[in-house]
Amino acid sequence: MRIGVFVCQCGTNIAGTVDTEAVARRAMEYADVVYATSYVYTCSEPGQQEIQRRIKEMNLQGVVVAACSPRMHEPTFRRAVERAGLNRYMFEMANIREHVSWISTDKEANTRKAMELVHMAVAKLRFNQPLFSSKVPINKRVLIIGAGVAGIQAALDCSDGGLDVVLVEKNPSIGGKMAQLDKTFPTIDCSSCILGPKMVDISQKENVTLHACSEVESVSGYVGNFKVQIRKKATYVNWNACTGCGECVRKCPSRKAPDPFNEHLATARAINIPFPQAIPKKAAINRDYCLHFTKGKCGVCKKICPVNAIDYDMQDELVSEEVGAIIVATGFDLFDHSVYGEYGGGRYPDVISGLQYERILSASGPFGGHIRRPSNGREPRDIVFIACVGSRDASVGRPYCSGVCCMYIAKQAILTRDHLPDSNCYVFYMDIRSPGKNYDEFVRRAQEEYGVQYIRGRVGKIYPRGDRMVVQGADTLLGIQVEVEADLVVLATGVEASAGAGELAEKLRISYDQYGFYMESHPKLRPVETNTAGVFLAGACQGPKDIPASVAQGSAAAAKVQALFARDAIETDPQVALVNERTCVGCLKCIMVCPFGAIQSKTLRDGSIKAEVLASVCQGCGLCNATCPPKAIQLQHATDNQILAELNILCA
Amino acid sequence: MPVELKPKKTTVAYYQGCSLEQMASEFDVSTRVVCDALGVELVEIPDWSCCGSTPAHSYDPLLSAALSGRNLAIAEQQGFDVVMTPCPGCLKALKGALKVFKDPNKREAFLEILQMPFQGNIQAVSNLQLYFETIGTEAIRNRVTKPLTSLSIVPYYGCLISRPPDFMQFDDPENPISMDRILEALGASVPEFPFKTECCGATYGVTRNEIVGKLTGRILDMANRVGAQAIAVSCPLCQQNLDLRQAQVNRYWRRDFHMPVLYISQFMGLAFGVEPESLGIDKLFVEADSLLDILSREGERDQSVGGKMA
Amino acid sequence: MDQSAASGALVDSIRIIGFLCNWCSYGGADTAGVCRFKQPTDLRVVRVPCTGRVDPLFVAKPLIYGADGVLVSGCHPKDCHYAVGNLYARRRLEVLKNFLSFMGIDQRRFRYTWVSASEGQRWQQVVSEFSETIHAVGPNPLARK
Amino acid sequence: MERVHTLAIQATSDPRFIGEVERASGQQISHCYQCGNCSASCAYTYVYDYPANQIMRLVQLGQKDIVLTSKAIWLCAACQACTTRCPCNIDVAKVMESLRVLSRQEKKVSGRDIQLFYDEFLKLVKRFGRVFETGLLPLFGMKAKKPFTDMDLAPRVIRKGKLGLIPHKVKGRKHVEGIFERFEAYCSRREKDKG
Ligand SMILES: Cc1cc2nc3c(=O)[nH]c(=O)nc-3n(C[C@H](O)[C@H](O)[C@H](O)COP(=O)(O)OP(=O)(O)OC[C@H]3O[C@@H](n4cnc5c(N)ncnc54)[C@H](O)[C@@H]3O)c2cc1C
Ligand SMILES: Cc1cc2nc3c(=O)[nH]c(=O)nc-3n(C[C@H](O)[C@H](O)[C@H](O)COP(=O)(O)OP(=O)(O)OC[C@H]3O[C@@H](n4cnc5c(N)ncnc54)[C@H](O)[C@@H]3O)c2cc1C
Ligand code: SF4
Ligand code: SF4
Ligand code: SF4
Ligand code: SF4
Ligand code: SF4
Ligand code: SF4
Ligand code: SF4
Ligand code: SF4
Repeated sequence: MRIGVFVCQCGTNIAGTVDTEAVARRAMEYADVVYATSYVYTCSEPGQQEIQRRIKEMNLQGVVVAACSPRMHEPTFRRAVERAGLNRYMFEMANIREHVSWISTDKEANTRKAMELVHMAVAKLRFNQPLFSSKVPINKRVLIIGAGVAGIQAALDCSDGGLDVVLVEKNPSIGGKMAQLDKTFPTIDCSSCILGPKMVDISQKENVTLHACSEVESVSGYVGNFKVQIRKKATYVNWNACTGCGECVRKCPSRKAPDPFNEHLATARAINIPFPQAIPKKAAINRDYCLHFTKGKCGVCKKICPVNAIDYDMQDELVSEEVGAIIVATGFDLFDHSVYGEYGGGRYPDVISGLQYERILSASGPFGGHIRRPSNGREPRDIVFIACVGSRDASVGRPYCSGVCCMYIAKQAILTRDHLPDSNCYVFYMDIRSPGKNYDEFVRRAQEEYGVQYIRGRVGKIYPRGDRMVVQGADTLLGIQVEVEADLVVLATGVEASAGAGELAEKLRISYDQYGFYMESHPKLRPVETNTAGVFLAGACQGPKDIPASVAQGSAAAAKVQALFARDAIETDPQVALVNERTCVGCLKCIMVCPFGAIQSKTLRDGSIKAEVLASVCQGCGLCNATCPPKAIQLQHATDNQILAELNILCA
Repeated sequence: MPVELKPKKTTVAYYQGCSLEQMASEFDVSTRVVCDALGVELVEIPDWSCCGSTPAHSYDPLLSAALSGRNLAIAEQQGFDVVMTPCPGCLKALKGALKVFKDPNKREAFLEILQMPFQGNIQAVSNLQLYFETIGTEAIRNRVTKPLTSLSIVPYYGCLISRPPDFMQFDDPENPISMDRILEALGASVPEFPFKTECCGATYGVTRNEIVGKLTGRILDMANRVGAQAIAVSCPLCQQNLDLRQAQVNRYWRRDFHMPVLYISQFMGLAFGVEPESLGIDKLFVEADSLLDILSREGERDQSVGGKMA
Repeated sequence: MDQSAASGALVDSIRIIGFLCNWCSYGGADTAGVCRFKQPTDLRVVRVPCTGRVDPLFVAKPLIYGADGVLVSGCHPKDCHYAVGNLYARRRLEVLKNFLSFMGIDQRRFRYTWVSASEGQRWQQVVSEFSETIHAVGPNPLARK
Repeated sequence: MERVHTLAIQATSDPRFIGEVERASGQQISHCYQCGNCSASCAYTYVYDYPANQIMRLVQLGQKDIVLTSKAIWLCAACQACTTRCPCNIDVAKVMESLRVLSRQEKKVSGRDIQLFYDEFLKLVKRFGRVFETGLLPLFGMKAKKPFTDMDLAPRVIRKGKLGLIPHKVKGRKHVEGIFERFEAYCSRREKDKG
């Protein structure tokens, strides 16, 4: 084999701490290497052309680029060598940047290490074989999990592009957190006025199938061809019949059911429609509170329903959907502030979360949009907001910034001063994080035009004195302790991963970080992709985010799906397992370990049993390879010979 | 009334500490009475010495550890695996000594200074921890003969009993509830008290008593506001600041507090039917006569009701 | 090109092999690099699709032929791109670990761990600790140089 | 101590000080992000010359002199409120304690009366094995030139029979004294090793 080696300087990123010239010189000594050079920016246009030129000129049969991480540029260079007529798998990369030049400044040690890594790559390349992918058709339907504003945006964009959309939402209505908000920063638009039409659109699109009160049960398959099981939870109301007239709700005698939509500031009936603009607008029974289920009596709703939609015998239903791509948009949950004992640990009714205050402000909320204290229904005069509750706090395991709360408390303070001009608003903060367009101006307005008092310092304790709350904090700018007597305290409770995010990730085989937020493929360059082909992310499930960013990601994810579906078929990855029938002894141990069911047994004409890999199902993990006793099954491009060749260099 | 013994007797080493020997003698007396009533045998650590308190600690935690180490080592020699002390200051010192002993970087110096055999197989607990975790509120409730039904009492825990949480490993650092539950078991009503753990001024009684005046005043004021008739404490220093210095507080704030401050063990004793004198109630500076009156009136009413029933 | 700085007298002769899965730990090592977290230079990384691909032979052979340490690092349990690959790997490599002493190899020369793609800092810590351990254990006496 | 007007940072900063405090307290001072929760929670902020968060900040800036001569570190009552609430998991009370120890080692103590009280206290422990409050109070009062401290209380205390007139002498007081002596010997050895 004639091998060419290109050692990248990456400007000074590599050359600064690795003698790339020396690495190239040494490479000439390795078996089969006929050309080696060092180049300033190999991935640049001229750099790629240089590789192509040398392939032709030197008649190269394989290429090694020693540069950055293959996770970054392997696809770039594979395409480059392909353009010069080589098979794209006759290429190897040695990572001498992330794993060498950036982690140590010891130039000699780095150079030696880079040489060995190049040597390993060359050794492996000598065993490489051309591989060819096959094509499988794409199922051009998309599944979107979670119907908050991000999921809704993605669904509408996909639907507009002509794709069939399956939208799965675990709550009875779509809309997510945005449906619970009153107004939205930084323009103070009414949240339901801007979200409402989009929600209605969803219900009217013919190519959108909405499964509300549903969750994903299992996922199998791979990009282009996923099979998904969806559990539709029993609502005890036949939604095909229910018209959402609300008759049942008005007559239901069980009035103490929890009302999560109002963040538990009010109660709901056992049969309920979460809010007037709900989509779908259908009733559902909470069986823990329904007298029919708990006491075996009542039945009022069934008697009263004009369309006979009530069905007490309803069971959960499993439906299967086949799709080619998945967008995950499961959003976030609010930090539970009851861990803050010093703030009352959830015991004080007038110490509330940010989302509870949104409900209080909202005209559809528990007090009809009048600001009142939950304890006694009186109008508050002094309102204190506390930033960073459950954020930027290592002691409660939430060291990150939630990103939206600085803005939403500014918004809530402005709205408070609007509703109650005689009220006083105080904000305890550590830093103000308002980096969006017109965001800082918004926070300044709260202070300059609306007279909101910003106090720089954290709050140590909140306690009742009489029927008011005393907020004891610090003003670190003055270096003193301060006290504010308040009628209402709003905690800017932070953003955390939504409940069950981890389990869903495991079903989808995508990664999540230690806090449960889903991992994007690259923090800058692939922000809506995951490491699993065909699965995309949108909105706050990936990390705290406001509405503009969630919507942008919803659209971005939709665009990614459209790009994927623009082709009729996708090329399969040929890095799959392959059985050598001559050495396979038919023990079928490989079938037992394959996590994807990609291996089956077949009987040859002579009656012997052999394993056979279904290339389109194999994901290339190599478990079978490590398991097979006679090593008959080999993972292409990571065969035993190839890996041992790399190791041999290091044992020499 | 004859004291009933629990069938299984618990025996623990008892470290009373200097305060309980003098200024807080009623805490000592009442603790002994109550433990006896609950079937706990307290064995005073023979020839115990001072733990060094805050002064030793601020000098060097190692000195503090060695001073407390002596008491732990004696208790261990006597075969105890638990030492109970009612004084949170002493408890902090004892636990500090165990922590130093368990720190491989400090153990050698500790043992060198201590010069006594010590294995570290002993645990230090507060009286509250003993009542709440070992004995349990159920057993306490069962022992009550004169419930404090008509009394509204707030528990004041002070700053040390549950803090810092990973060091003390007992109750909640912000809203401890052990004393609340014990008082409830005694029949008292226990209003929500937001200043359970606010610092009372601690050792500054002597050096800066105006600080104590201010801080203790806040606590008394809050107790007053939530309608308490008395405060229950479990720390000799807290008791001293709230009780002995109440007159100073009144001068500082120009107020007229008259709030009896009793040790939890005194309340327990009263509810168990022990005579007030045997609990050192007469040693309080802010007299508790009003409380005793209420209780005895209550007792009479109970009896008359009981009489009718019989 | 031999004398390296005071970082450790044996730096030159120590060689550690790391098998990193493509999805988690290789990404974690990249993250550490991108964040410029300083690390010892003894490690040579072999990229594998999954730790489940790691044949015990890949660990044993280098240790017999003179590598000073082998580190296998994959996704956290339940976070495996291939669902369960890392669990197979752990089971297999646990068995191997117990065999090493029979082969006359110090068990400390082999380590199996989990690092996710976001955990650059953890990767730095893992590499530094393992290198330190190997330096403490010393060069592999089986080395045939 | 007078508040400084302009802090010439390089001239006054002692970078080793941060390390000293971190070693003595086992806490990472750089983790403090100046939220102010310690000062918000501390009952003594109003008497401190530098509130707790500023003490932390001064340590971050290596301002050894200001910190070790501050009154704040001696007014801290070790009540743990700061430690319990610090979002960065810093044991602030432990830092304050370490600063007191360092302040004493460096002979920079500002809270003279508090130190005096502590010294008298320890002297009694060393001599008798236990403290003897009847002796302690007047002794302290005289030495601190505040003879009337708490004099209003004394008659009431005596009336209640709460102060013994004879110190209790622990039998093993020689051993207690030995602890003090061995501790002092250990300290001077540690001092020498350092120097
Ligand atoms: C108090 C408060 C005020 C705010 N104010 C503003 C503001 O004024 N302006 C602004 O720009 N931003 C604001 N935000 C931020 C805004 O709420 C978010 O940016 C936005 O809601 C994120 O949208 P999302 O679709 O990603 O997530 P979500 O709104 O959380 O929607 C996620 C959806 O997925 C569903 N779901 C979750 N898990 C599953 C599952 N396993 N299966 C199926 N469905 C699932 C949920 O039920 C939900 O419907 C505020 C946030 C808060 C907390
Ligand atoms: C000092 C500095 C450091 C930064 N560091 C980071 C960092 O570490 N991480 C990070 O995430 N971000 C960083 N940023 C921000 C980052 O640079 C921007 O987010 C990013 O460059 C924006 O990309 P863009 O394509 O929108 O704009 P640009 O990079 O500005 O590209 C716009 C292009 O359009 C061309 N153009 C302009 N007008 C016309 C016209 N009329 N016709 C044709 N072409 C036109 C311009 O020539 C230019 O090539 C940094 C910014 C600065 C200033
Ligand atoms: S190939 Fe990688 S290392 Fe080389 S210039 Fe491009 S980014 Fe830098
Ligand atoms: S279930 Fe019947 S009564 Fe209830 S909303 Fe639906 S249609 Fe109306
Ligand atoms: S049967 Fe249940 S849901 Fe229907 S009206 Fe009665 S209580 Fe309400
Ligand atoms: S956005 Fe503001 S309030 Fe929210 S966590 Fe960040 S800094 Fe704190
Ligand atoms: S494990 Fe190997 S030998 Fe056994 S059936 Fe599979 S391929 Fe054939
Ligand atoms: S590599 Fe082997 S075990 Fe892995 S998916 Fe393919 S056939 Fe199955
Ligand atoms: S509470 Fe902690 S982080 Fe906040 S200022 Fe004090 S020491 Fe610093
Ligand atoms: S420990 Fe000291 S600094 Fe901390 S809150 Fe208590 S008195 Fe203040």
